[in-house]
Amino acid sequence: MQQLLNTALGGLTLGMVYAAFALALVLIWRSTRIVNFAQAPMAMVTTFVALVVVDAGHSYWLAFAAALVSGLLLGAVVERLVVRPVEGGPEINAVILTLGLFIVLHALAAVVFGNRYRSFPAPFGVRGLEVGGTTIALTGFGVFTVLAVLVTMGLLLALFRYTDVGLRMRASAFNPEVARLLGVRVGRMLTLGWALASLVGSLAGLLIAGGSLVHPAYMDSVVVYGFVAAVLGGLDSPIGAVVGGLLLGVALSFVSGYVGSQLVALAALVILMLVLTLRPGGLFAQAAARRV
Amino acid sequence: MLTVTDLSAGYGPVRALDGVSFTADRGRVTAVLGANGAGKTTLLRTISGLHRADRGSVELDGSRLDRVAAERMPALGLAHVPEGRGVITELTVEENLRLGGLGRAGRVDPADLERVYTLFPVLADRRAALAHVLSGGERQMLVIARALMARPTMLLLDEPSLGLAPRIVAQIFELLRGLVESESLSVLLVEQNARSALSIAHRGVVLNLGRVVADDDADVLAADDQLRHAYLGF
Amino acid sequence: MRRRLHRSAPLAAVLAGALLLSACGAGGRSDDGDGGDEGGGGGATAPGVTEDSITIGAHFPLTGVAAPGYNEIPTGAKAYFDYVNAQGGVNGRQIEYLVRDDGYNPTNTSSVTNELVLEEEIFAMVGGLGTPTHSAVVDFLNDEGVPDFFVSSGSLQWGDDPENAPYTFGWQPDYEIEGKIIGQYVAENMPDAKVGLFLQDDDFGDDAEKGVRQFLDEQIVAAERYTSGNTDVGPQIAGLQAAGADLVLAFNTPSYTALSQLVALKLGYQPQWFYSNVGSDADLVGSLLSRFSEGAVEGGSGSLDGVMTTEYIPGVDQPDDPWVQLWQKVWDEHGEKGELTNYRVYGMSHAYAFVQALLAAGEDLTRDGLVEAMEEVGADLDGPQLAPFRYSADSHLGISGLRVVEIRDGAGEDLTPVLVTDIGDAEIAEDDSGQDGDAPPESGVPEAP
Amino acid sequence: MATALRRGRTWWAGSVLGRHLLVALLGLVVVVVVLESASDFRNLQLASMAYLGIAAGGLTVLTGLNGQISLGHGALMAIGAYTTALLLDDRDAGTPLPLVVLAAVAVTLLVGAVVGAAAARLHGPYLAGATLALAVAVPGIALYFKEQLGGEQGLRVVLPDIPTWVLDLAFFVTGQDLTRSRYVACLAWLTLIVTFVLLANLSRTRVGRRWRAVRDDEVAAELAGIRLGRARVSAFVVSAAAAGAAGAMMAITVRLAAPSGFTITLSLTLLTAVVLGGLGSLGGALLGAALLTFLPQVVTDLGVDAGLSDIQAAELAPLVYGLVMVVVVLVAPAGLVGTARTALLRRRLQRAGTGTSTSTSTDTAAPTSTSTTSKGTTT
Repeated sequence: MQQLLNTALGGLTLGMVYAAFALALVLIWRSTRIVNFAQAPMAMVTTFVALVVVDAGHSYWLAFAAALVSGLLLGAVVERLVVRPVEGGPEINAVILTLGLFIVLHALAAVVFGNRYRSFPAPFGVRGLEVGGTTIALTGFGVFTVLAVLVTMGLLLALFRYTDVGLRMRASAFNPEVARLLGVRVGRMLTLGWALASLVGSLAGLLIAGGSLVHPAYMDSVVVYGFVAAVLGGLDSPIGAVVGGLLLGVALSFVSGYVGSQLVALAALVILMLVLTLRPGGLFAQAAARRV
Repeated sequence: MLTVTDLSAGYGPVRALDGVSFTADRGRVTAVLGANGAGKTTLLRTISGLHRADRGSVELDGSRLDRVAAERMPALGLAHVPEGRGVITELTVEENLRLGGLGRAGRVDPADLERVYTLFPVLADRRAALAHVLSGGERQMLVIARALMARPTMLLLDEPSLGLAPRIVAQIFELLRGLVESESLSVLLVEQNARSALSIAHRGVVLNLGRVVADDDADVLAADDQLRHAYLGF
Repeated sequence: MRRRLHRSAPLAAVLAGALLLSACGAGGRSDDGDGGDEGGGGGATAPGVTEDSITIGAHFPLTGVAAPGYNEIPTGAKAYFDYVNAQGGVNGRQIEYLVRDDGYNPTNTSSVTNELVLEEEIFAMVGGLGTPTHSAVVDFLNDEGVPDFFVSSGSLQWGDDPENAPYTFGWQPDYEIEGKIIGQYVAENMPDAKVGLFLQDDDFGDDAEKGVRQFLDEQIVAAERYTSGNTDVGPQIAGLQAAGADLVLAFNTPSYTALSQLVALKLGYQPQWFYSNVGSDADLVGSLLSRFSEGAVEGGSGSLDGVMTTEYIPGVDQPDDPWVQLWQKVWDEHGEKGELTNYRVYGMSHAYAFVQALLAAGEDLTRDGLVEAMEEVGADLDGPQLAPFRYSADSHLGISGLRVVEIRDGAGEDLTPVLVTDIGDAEIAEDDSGQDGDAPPESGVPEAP
Repeated sequence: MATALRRGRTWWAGSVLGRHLLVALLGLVVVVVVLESASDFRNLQLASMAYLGIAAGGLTVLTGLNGQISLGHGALMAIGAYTTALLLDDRDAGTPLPLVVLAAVAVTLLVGAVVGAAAARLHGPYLAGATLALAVAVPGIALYFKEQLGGEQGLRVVLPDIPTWVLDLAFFVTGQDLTRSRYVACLAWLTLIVTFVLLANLSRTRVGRRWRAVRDDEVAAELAGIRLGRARVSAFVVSAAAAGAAGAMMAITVRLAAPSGFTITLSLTLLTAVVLGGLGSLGGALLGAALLTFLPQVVTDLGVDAGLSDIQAAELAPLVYGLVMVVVVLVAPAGLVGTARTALLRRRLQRAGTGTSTSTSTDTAAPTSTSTTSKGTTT
């Protein structure tokens, strides 16, 4: 019973991180119809930025902010300089481009920051909380993780739904040409979309790293799981991404605990294929069948 | 007043507009007519900055529009409703309208919203619905209303009658005529359906293969049998 | 170039015909021996050896997921070889040490080993790291007659079968004897413990489990395996907790020690931990855990206090040990940036052993001579290792034993004397060789045994 | 005389197969000459280049001609390699080598059919993501079924003794004894040539035209009576078969099939080769494979010479690949071969006086516009 609960709770925390990562993928997908396979190394780089700040003796929260800001900037720069030329072009070019970026950032980080395990601090306790005399697999930092992702999702939804900038961003994503005719600076909106996505990705990176170990490849598995989570939610829906992340996190945690940790990736593949076959629009598809 | 002078544009080696000149007067409906491929849509796209002109100039009430990016047009008083209407179906009706308002001053004046809802009561009823669910006529009304949100002086309309039932077309043209009269709006109307276009237009410009072949009052054009047979198909 | 092309032009015409004729065996080959083996180097002109140099090589993961930590080993070995070179080298020869990156990918190991052996013509492979990686080249090295010394892995494959792999020598105590010694210690001293195994899912975990089960089969309540690279070990630790294990024998790498400690904290799981030597690098684990403030984990090297482990060479936690003092001196003089770490100590330790091997083989250095020398005197080599090597004509396995220690204030406190044994049913006995008390020579360079 | 010559040309130039076979025969001659003069080390490097080339050739057909992307070809190679390893588990395994390779191809082909059927519904990023998941998942299977598939250590591959007739033949042709590495290199290149002839031929037939039609315009293809699903699956199956052959050659060259040999890096490497060379071009795939085989050593040495530590220098090779991938997509999406060919064509046109009308369209929309295979359409 306790194992069941703890496995589920572990999956929940992990799932929240997948959710954040999926959220980042969804943001970019919505704005530019590109799946950013370089999201993970981008987040990894910003986590190392945070580590540099911590090493310089500053507080966790300053490092946290530094990582988010550098995420914002990195996203904007990447979109403006590298991705812009392939937007609207053949899908394959964008895929190849982001994969190339993936490799570049990886190698750069290994050269600049060194290819070794480093510990990353957590602002809250990493000891499990006590509930009714037993410790459950939910730490202070785990609670922070869950809250941070939920708040981020809420803020993003509010941004999109209730602000003019959000409206402009959505218009640019759905119909760039009409948006231009209505006076929206589409290019800027796409840059902003990438910047925000990269910020959310950085948050995911910080949440995975907190109270654990980082090295240049520490986000790699999240590339696949984040993608599966995003597809689970439909790639278009922020709420879907979060729910998808949660479901996947818990499911994979159970596979790891009760079947074998070797098969986690296979389980993710099976889940992905099932979703794509049975509900190609994701679990929260509103519109009719969508091209996947 | 919109003045187009010696405007040329093309796609690669293909010339779509070849030295087009005409004026569209304030408070009037000017119809641009011609067969498929005559260059009508390219003309509108070039005026509104979606397509680059190779040569020539466009002026709106004395200020140059060529070399101005498309996204700045609403602020200059030019609204372009593209072919196929351009409703953003993933947004709600009101969001579409707000987007129109944002283009002019960067914020939405609630009075503008009230005004278009009075003009188009059918939209007011469905303000919270996704534009996806609107009918073709409602969509056409939405895009015109959205364009009005920016308080334009010049409205470019590309094939508003396309795919609509005659009764709806008549209704929309009636509405347009009213707007032109009450708000002294200028309209540049591209139509393949020349007969109905000329019925509300004050003036007509006929294009053929990217050149102006006729430019006259609407009733004169409608009366010119030779022209009608050669270029207007009625 | 031109000439070659001319000569081969008619060859092309022949080729088509030859393909047709092939079945008839139209050739006129005089020699019927098998084409592959060219054997070890003969005479004084062994490959990679000149009047004043010896070229050796190694493959390590310098990039990729497995690189963190392991990529420090060759920097340690290189520092020691540089140190020896600065003192005049071995028999007047400078050691040239070539390191190639294989990214822990056997395909790459194969290609960089080809490069080292065929292109760079190394005299010997020294310290190639990893079980799956080295598996890909062990046959090749033995076919080519290249001494394959001190494989950086505790798999049994490196030395339990000298007949099939006459050129391959292990170095560290294999995982099986470590498992046996740990198993016996637990069976004798903690007979009531409910034992859980936390195993890396490869030969490391498998061999160790085999050793442990020789003594503890009854006491084991759970065996959980984690896949290297998957950093979420929560479900595995939760499994151990659920099975009620109060003693966890963990055979994992240092980063997983840190991860398992963190997860245990999270789960409120407090068994007695017993990490194998590989995972118990107190300094490294301590530095990994030091960031977790809030009093949740003690910072620094004290974070593993109370944890049991084993030792077979002195590490950086024993700065007073004469060997560690030598390593520190070597690192200060010839090392790269960064601190001396246990990975680097490991690299230096096997470099030290290799220098001894070279000395033992004498001035007329040949590949076969090196192997013969190791079989003859290998068991008597000096060095930092606490127990002697097992090298003989029948076994090429490395260090024969270790001792069980408990970590106190970041350093090991002996729980047993050095225990030695061998694979299979061999008895476990106290070591009487006195290896653990020795000190390096003044110069820091071994003398010919 | 002239007519006779022309007629003499047309008997082979007229038939696609004939032309391909002639090129293949020339290729074989070149290969034999090169392998014969190369050192053992170079032979093994060339063998690696060959298996990378085979897999890249399969991938380029899929991506370049059919417009499907796959990040899972590393996993398909793993299936070919493991099949080979299971059949060649000791020296007395007794299965003749060609049979082993055929079995590897057949098994991979079956798996490819299943994957392809699932993938046929997907496009672009969805397909990329799904095949990425495949690449990550497959090594885990080898770990899980440790008893059968050897776990992390993998399975050893024991190359059977070289048949006497081959030794005799090699001696007869080259005048020297055949070393094992040369034998392996010959096998790999022979496989490469056979695979490339089949792929080139296939892409010139009706099947290939269908693939291209599907890539260029799905609606038009559908209207022309092409069944999209079937065309996609068949392209995937053919591509998978090539990956299977590549896996078999890899297992024979490396003498091991282990999960860590088939990480996502391998799949990305293959994609890099294909992008470098130019999507859809077999020659480009081979060029990409050559760069991937020979570049790391050069780049790493340059890094060490420039004063980097071994560890930093080792990161240079991936850094260069990644950068090249990005730059190629941005600057020359047609790949090296495609760009060179366009440049050549433009120069020829200019010389012919037709001027500057050749636009740069090939440069900006590679996957949808470079339709030629290596045995190009310039003739």
